[in-house]
Amino acid sequence: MINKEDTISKDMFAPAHVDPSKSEKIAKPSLNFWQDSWFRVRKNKAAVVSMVILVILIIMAFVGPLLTPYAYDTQNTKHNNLPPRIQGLENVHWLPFDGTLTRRDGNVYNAYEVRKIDAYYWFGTDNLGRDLFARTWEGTQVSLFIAFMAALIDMLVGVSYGAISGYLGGRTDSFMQRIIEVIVGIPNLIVVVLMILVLKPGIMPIIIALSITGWTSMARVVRGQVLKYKGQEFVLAAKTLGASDTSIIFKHMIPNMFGVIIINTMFSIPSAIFFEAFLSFIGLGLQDPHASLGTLVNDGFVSMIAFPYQMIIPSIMIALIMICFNLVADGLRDALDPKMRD
Amino acid sequence: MAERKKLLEIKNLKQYFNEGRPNEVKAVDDVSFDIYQGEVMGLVGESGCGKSTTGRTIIRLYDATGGEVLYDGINVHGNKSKKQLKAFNRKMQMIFQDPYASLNPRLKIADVIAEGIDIHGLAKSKQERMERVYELLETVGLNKEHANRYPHEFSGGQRQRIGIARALAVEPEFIIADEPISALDVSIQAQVVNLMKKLQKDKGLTYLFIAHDLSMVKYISDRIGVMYFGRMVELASADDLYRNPLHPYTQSLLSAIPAPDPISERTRKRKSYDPASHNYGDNESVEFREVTPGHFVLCSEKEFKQYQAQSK
Amino acid sequence: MVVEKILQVKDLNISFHTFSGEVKAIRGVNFDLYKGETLAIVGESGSGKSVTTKSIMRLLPEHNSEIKSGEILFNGKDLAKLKDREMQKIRGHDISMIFQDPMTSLNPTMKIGNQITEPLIKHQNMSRHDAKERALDLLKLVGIPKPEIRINQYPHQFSGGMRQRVVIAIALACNPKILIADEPTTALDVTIQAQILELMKDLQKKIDTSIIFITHDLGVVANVADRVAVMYGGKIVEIGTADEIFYNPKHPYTWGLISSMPDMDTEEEELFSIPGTPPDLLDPPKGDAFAPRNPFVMKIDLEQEPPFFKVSETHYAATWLLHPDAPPVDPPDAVKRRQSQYLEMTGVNSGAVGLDKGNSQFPGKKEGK
Amino acid sequence: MAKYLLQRFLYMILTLFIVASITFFLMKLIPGSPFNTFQKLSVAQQNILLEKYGLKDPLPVQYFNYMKNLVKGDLGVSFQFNNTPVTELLGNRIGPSAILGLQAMVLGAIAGIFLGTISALKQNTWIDYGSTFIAVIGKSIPSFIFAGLLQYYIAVKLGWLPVMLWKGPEYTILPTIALAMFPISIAARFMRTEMIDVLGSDYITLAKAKGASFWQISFKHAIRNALIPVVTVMGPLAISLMTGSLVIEKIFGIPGLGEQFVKSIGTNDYPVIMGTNLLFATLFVVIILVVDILYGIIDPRIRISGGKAK
Amino acid sequence: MKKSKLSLLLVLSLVLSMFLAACSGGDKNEGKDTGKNEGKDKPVTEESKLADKQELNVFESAEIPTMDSVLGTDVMSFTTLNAVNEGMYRLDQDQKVVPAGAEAMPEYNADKTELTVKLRKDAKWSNGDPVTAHDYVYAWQRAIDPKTASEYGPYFMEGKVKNADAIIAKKDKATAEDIKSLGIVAEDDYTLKITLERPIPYIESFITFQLFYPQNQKYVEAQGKDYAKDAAHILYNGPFKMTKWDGPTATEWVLEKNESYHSAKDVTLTKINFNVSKDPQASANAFTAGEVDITPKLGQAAIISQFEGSKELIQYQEPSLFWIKMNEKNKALKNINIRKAIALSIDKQALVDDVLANGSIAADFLVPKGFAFLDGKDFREGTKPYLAMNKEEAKKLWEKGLSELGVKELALNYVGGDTETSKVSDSFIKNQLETNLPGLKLTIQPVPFKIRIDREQKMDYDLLFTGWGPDYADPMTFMDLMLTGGDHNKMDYSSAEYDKLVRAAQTDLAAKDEERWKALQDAEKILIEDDAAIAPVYQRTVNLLINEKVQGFAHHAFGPDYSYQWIKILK
Repeated sequence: MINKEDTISKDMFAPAHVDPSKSEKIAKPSLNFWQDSWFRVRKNKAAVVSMVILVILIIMAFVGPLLTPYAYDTQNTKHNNLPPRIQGLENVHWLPFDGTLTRRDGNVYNAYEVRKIDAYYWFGTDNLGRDLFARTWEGTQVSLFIAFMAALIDMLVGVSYGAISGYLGGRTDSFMQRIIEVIVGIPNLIVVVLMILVLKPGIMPIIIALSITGWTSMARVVRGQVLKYKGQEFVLAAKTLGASDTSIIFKHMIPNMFGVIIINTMFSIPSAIFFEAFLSFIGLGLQDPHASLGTLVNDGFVSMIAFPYQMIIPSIMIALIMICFNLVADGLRDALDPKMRD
Repeated sequence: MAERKKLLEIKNLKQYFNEGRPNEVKAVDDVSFDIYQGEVMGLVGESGCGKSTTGRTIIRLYDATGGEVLYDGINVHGNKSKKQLKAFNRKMQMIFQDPYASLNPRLKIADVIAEGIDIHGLAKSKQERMERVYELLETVGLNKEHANRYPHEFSGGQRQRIGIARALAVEPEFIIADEPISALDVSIQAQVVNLMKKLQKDKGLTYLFIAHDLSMVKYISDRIGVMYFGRMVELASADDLYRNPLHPYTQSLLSAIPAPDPISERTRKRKSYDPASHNYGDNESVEFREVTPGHFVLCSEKEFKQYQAQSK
Repeated sequence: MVVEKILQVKDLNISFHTFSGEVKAIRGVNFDLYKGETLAIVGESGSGKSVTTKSIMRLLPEHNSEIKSGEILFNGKDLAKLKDREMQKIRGHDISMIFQDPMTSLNPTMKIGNQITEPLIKHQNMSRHDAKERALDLLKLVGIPKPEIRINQYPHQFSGGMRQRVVIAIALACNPKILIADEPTTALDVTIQAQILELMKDLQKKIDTSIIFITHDLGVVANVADRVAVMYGGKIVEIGTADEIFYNPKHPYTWGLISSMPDMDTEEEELFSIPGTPPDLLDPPKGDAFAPRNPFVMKIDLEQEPPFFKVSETHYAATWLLHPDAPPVDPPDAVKRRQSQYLEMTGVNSGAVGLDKGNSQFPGKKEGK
Repeated sequence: MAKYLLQRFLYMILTLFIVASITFFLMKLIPGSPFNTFQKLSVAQQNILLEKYGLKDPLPVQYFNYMKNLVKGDLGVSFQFNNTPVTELLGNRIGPSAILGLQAMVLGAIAGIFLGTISALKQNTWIDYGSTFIAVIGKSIPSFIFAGLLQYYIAVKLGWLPVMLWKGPEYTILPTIALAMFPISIAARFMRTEMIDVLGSDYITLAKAKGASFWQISFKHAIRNALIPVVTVMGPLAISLMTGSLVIEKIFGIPGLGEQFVKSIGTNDYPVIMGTNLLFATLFVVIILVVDILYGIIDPRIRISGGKAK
Repeated sequence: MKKSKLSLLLVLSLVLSMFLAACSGGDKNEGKDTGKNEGKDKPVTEESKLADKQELNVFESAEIPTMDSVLGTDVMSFTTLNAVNEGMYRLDQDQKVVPAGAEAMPEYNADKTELTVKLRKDAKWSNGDPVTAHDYVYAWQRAIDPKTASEYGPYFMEGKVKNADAIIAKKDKATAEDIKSLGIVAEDDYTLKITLERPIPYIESFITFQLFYPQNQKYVEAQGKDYAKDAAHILYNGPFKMTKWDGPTATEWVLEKNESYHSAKDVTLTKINFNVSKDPQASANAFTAGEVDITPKLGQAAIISQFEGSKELIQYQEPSLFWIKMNEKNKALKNINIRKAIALSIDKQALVDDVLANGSIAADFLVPKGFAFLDGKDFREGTKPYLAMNKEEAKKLWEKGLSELGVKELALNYVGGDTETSKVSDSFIKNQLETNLPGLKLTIQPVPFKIRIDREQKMDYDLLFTGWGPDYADPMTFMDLMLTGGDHNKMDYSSAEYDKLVRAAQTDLAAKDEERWKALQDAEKILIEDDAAIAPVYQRTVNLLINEKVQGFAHHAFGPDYSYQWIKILK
């Protein structure tokens, strides 16, 4: 060792020059908030897979109906209640795409052969002989639309309400919070059902009904955040610089709440889909021939035993959307705000 | 010293939270002091003693419950137009404690620093704005390349310097530094303190330096005020305070600071402070009294005499 | 004095696996702890002082940390390799710990008494009743008034200082051989800090325990430490007795630390400051981690990590400046002043003004063996 | 504490008053009258009936009368059930709904907390993934599908349990499971997050430093603390059970409130709609209050400071 | 005359029973029904073949709203009252009116406006009191008394029972004297005299209705408000007694054999357990699992198809007819060609075969098949189908109609039901109309039953899908619906010719069966073929599952759904 040390040349002990500015140098590439979040989300495999699935589902919601020769609302009652059958896959008998049905006594028969129909309905047909492939995607489109709209309205109302309440504080805040407490005290089921009865079922009424009670959680979360940021030093700093209230809210607070807002919205989307399905089940859903996943599941529920595919396919679709949104939301929560709860 | 211009006069400042409710907190209770132009006024005390609240109330982050803050003879807390307030905001700025919380994580450093420039319209063009930003970055020992980065990429010390640059952007006369170094590592604290000292000298700034670290306060301050439970208990020049602490709380505080000196630590005696030890009578008026010129102590008439005797 | 080594840490390397990659938090740490002494570990945040001590207790989060190599010898056992069950017997019994934040280190839903008796019941098989008696004694010992009432209260009913006393009581419950105090006073006000420090020193005398005291506050170090280890960038860069470190520091980082902190007498216009920022342990620099901030940097600092050079029997520092070939450098004024102060006060030369050219290496270091 | 409770009580009353008012007016907006279930009734006869029940009075008068009676505890009489007092109707039906809801709640809480706990303790293992999967599935599939599948496969195909009706403990098993899926998943997800949070806290590290074993740490220290926030979601969850029970009660032929409520909406049975609504709302605010109080009981920090929950 | 019966049908997808099983005319289920009739025809089933336990489990789809016969408005009440109480006459298994509380069929005066009924003397209430003529008088008077607020009392008696109109008109001001003037008097304890406003050809089936059952005045008045509030507060005089029923919200009730019933020896069943199940699939599941012997009516094809070919699936047509109303307040629908085009363009056969797939039959008529008979001949036998599906003709008429209106396109709203079945059929109809009638745009508005009725009464619709079930065994129950200005017209239809024929059948021709029959058939032709006022769609078939061991199950066309008293359970 000592020998080794001796081998160190004396030049090495000459003063070296280290650029003082280098000591402040930041080696890492610059990542803004979104890049950083994306970087974190990317590490969450479940979230990434879910995102991919969601993107595919959203694309399919628009493209799907175009892929089949049948329109979602074309009836052909001679072809009703046919099970799924897909070219090529029909011979793979462990896949449920061979056009067979099972009778109550356990006999399996090929519905297409028995009824001498030469056609391929990928997801089968419903009671009116409408193509379920087209209807499923149509329904996905409508359900997603309802959910997105409801979430968007929740977001807009909730964010403004929460921001105003939290920012103004004092009596205004107390008053606005009391209002929320009262609204939260109203079981939303009842309001939604009554709203739909008053407004008559349809996409817009459903969206409105879902939004009426849905925004409170967002408002609460945003208020909490505003209260938190109100005391944060960077907001105080902006105040001491003479920044206006609007600038403080929009430039300093809201951008920092994006994570929380997005997560909350992400969680409200599946609950809107769920509620829409529930409304369909109690007969307050969309009207024919329009379909949502909720109405499809509900229609299929009646045929659960005889034509299980009519319920299972849209159910899988709902479950898939819900799972994906939940996983993406979870992933975002971890990535955007590890401390964030509910 | 007496001829020096009073930049700031704080008169009977009161800041109560939850006023009138059972959980009322008298965060600042009847505090009066002056700050002279060009000096560094230190404010020390334990956490919760109201020193930060005092600073924040002075700069109008809180509306005072009572009392006046006169800046250049004008009451900051009077009803004022937006314009007047803006002008006031340019004169008085603040540096914050937590370097992690004091910068908006979503803004680039350039935008953080330029916020004041934007608000007060100090730059005529984008280019001028950026030049100003670069200049400020350099002033605080950072460089151009940092302008396009985000706060989370910086270390605590760097962030604190960015916070200083932000305050400097509006060319203030008076800066309230609210525990600017207590969240920093020892080796970094010196960087920031040196920077602040340098700026004070170069730009003729006046500081209100709030801290709980007495040795640093002593180092940087000309005069020091000691706060205890919302009240100012002692105010004196830095040397005077350290050499001749009169109020028992100040004594206790000074005795508690461990010095980086093992030998003296081995021998030092701690004093503890018990508010009950004053034994104030019912009709004794406890006031802020000037014991020796420039040395004020919160005391009763009796104590006042005693302190005066001590100080001779 | 012949002292018994109670704990030996040998060439400890610890990494964390994070989003961005492997953070080499501890990079070859060696030190011994002697019976009855207080060893202070100082350093700025991120220097690895907490990680070192948590690894002794094996309290690092399992899912993202890894002891890459090294030994932690206690009572002839290598703690780094112990099974969790055996480790449980040591924790709280032989080695116990105090944490930084008394506000969060007590279970908010558990009565104080139960939290104190837990290790007693676990390690000493005490009956509930006996354990309670002992808990009362402990509370008295740490200076909590009215322990009979306090024992049935919850943490939130205690002030910060009182909580830290409770934490100390818990740590001392089983008369541990080693007490690790991880910044125990950082979250407290100075007056409370002073009380807690006094208390710890008192108790150490009573139960003759060794203390590893982690802090970044040199004042506190001066107050409590027998020996001091200075950490930087995941390594110990200088270790020695308190007097050696405070009055005759050899490492430029230690110089920086000591002189950047004003004492009551500092009158300089400008404080000595260490420029730059601490190293990024995701990608530790080649050579000496301190090199980029070292005003006396030499070429070799950028190439090779410095070994430990012996300054005295008890004092070692890892800087090439101690190499015989290194040019002499001038320490900051504050350091020089300290050296002379020391001379004044004790009449002992803490070491020549300038540098001792030690040439031996720290015994714990592998190459030295 | 008493003051706090009184204040909460006043809020409850206010909430209920507003709920009653909103429901009253919304209900009046629903087209149709309660007396044309009888397609064959002449308009003249319908008018006689409307008059008899005061439904021809101006709306404010109807509202005032309703509120006046409400204060006296009189919820009016049902139109569809032959003038049976609404209080009696609700009283007859609340039993099964309450039992079902309670069981589902208890099952949901226990199973959910269990799943959440083990998945936090065994973070990132297959146990974690498995219970996360169960939790996500429970949240993603509407309860009526669960109900239908359980009924068909467990009761019809396997014959292990009765298909439907409400005649004894064994009849409650399937509907309870179907209804509990949602609370299980919510509680599990929440518990997992909280548990992970708690496990990372200083006092857990301190407990470890004391030498506590894995199980001591989990059970003595972690679960209770993790439970505190979980309690807060139980209130909203209880409400989701009300929603869920509408569907479950129909499928399993359970004589509960939900099913009756749907029917009263279909038949414009105003007093029953109002009554059910108020009952739900009352339950809801009471549950929220109970949760808050419970919160204080579990968390000593809140207990002392006077029960202020948030 | 079951008013709420239809509501339940529509709201809950229930189906009504049919009248003559034997006459289901070429229906594929004929065999099954015959089999059952055979079972009944054999005077006594050999005792050895009977199961030891004569206990039956039945699912119903709704609760019993009331057990007060005077207040009953729905099929559940009627069915249960029919099982536990008894009036003068009842329908037997062949839907024939037979004496029950009466000794024999009534005697008439010359113009058939007065009936004299002799009551049997061995009938007893369950408290031991004899059932007397006064009990009938009391019940009838109670039904018409405005203070009782019976909804069916006035509806049923108006224009039929003497002085009923006058009492109704007085509303609350009706005095005890007024009420006593009602056309029913007890000549003695066991003789009743009923006076009618005009002769009513179907009077015998009419008074089998539950509204006309007797009530024990002393008991009813003693109970006051509590009367009929639960099983313990009712007197029974029928084949069964209710031993468990907790009131209108009860979803479970039990009937047990009434040993004091005058014909108790003919009742085999000892106990019937009823439960409510509103989910058809769940009911089918319970049936599969053997938990229930008789399910509620199952409407959905998907459920029925699971049991296709099973002997346990019972199908029979009921006299409930469904049609599309066309509101002539709408200018376009005022046009006869447009209306005809709509009527002609629906493929009703596809609807009943493929979509409904529950045995329902396509209808080109108003008076149901197998419902009204004259000398054993079905009302339908003398008529041809009116406006059967014809796409080409429809298109021609449509274009003609459009050009008459001077438009190219037509947007109409269509008010439909919100049940599964009606949603599907509405959707089908919309598709048919829009496909076959170019330029037509339909907006379906699925609404709950009540709202549909409301819209109908306010004439707030263009097209409206509705239906009707009979109140008594005569075509008139359907034919008088569309009289100008009638309560059920509500579509601005008015035809002098039609009005004339129907009025004649009600009055002048009341006693001339053949001519009356002919007049009604002519009126139907005018309504449907000539004027295309409504577009009939289908006549419904009931599907339910009955355990093979259950014999002697009887269903009825109006009033109660079923009679249980003849049921026997085989081994």
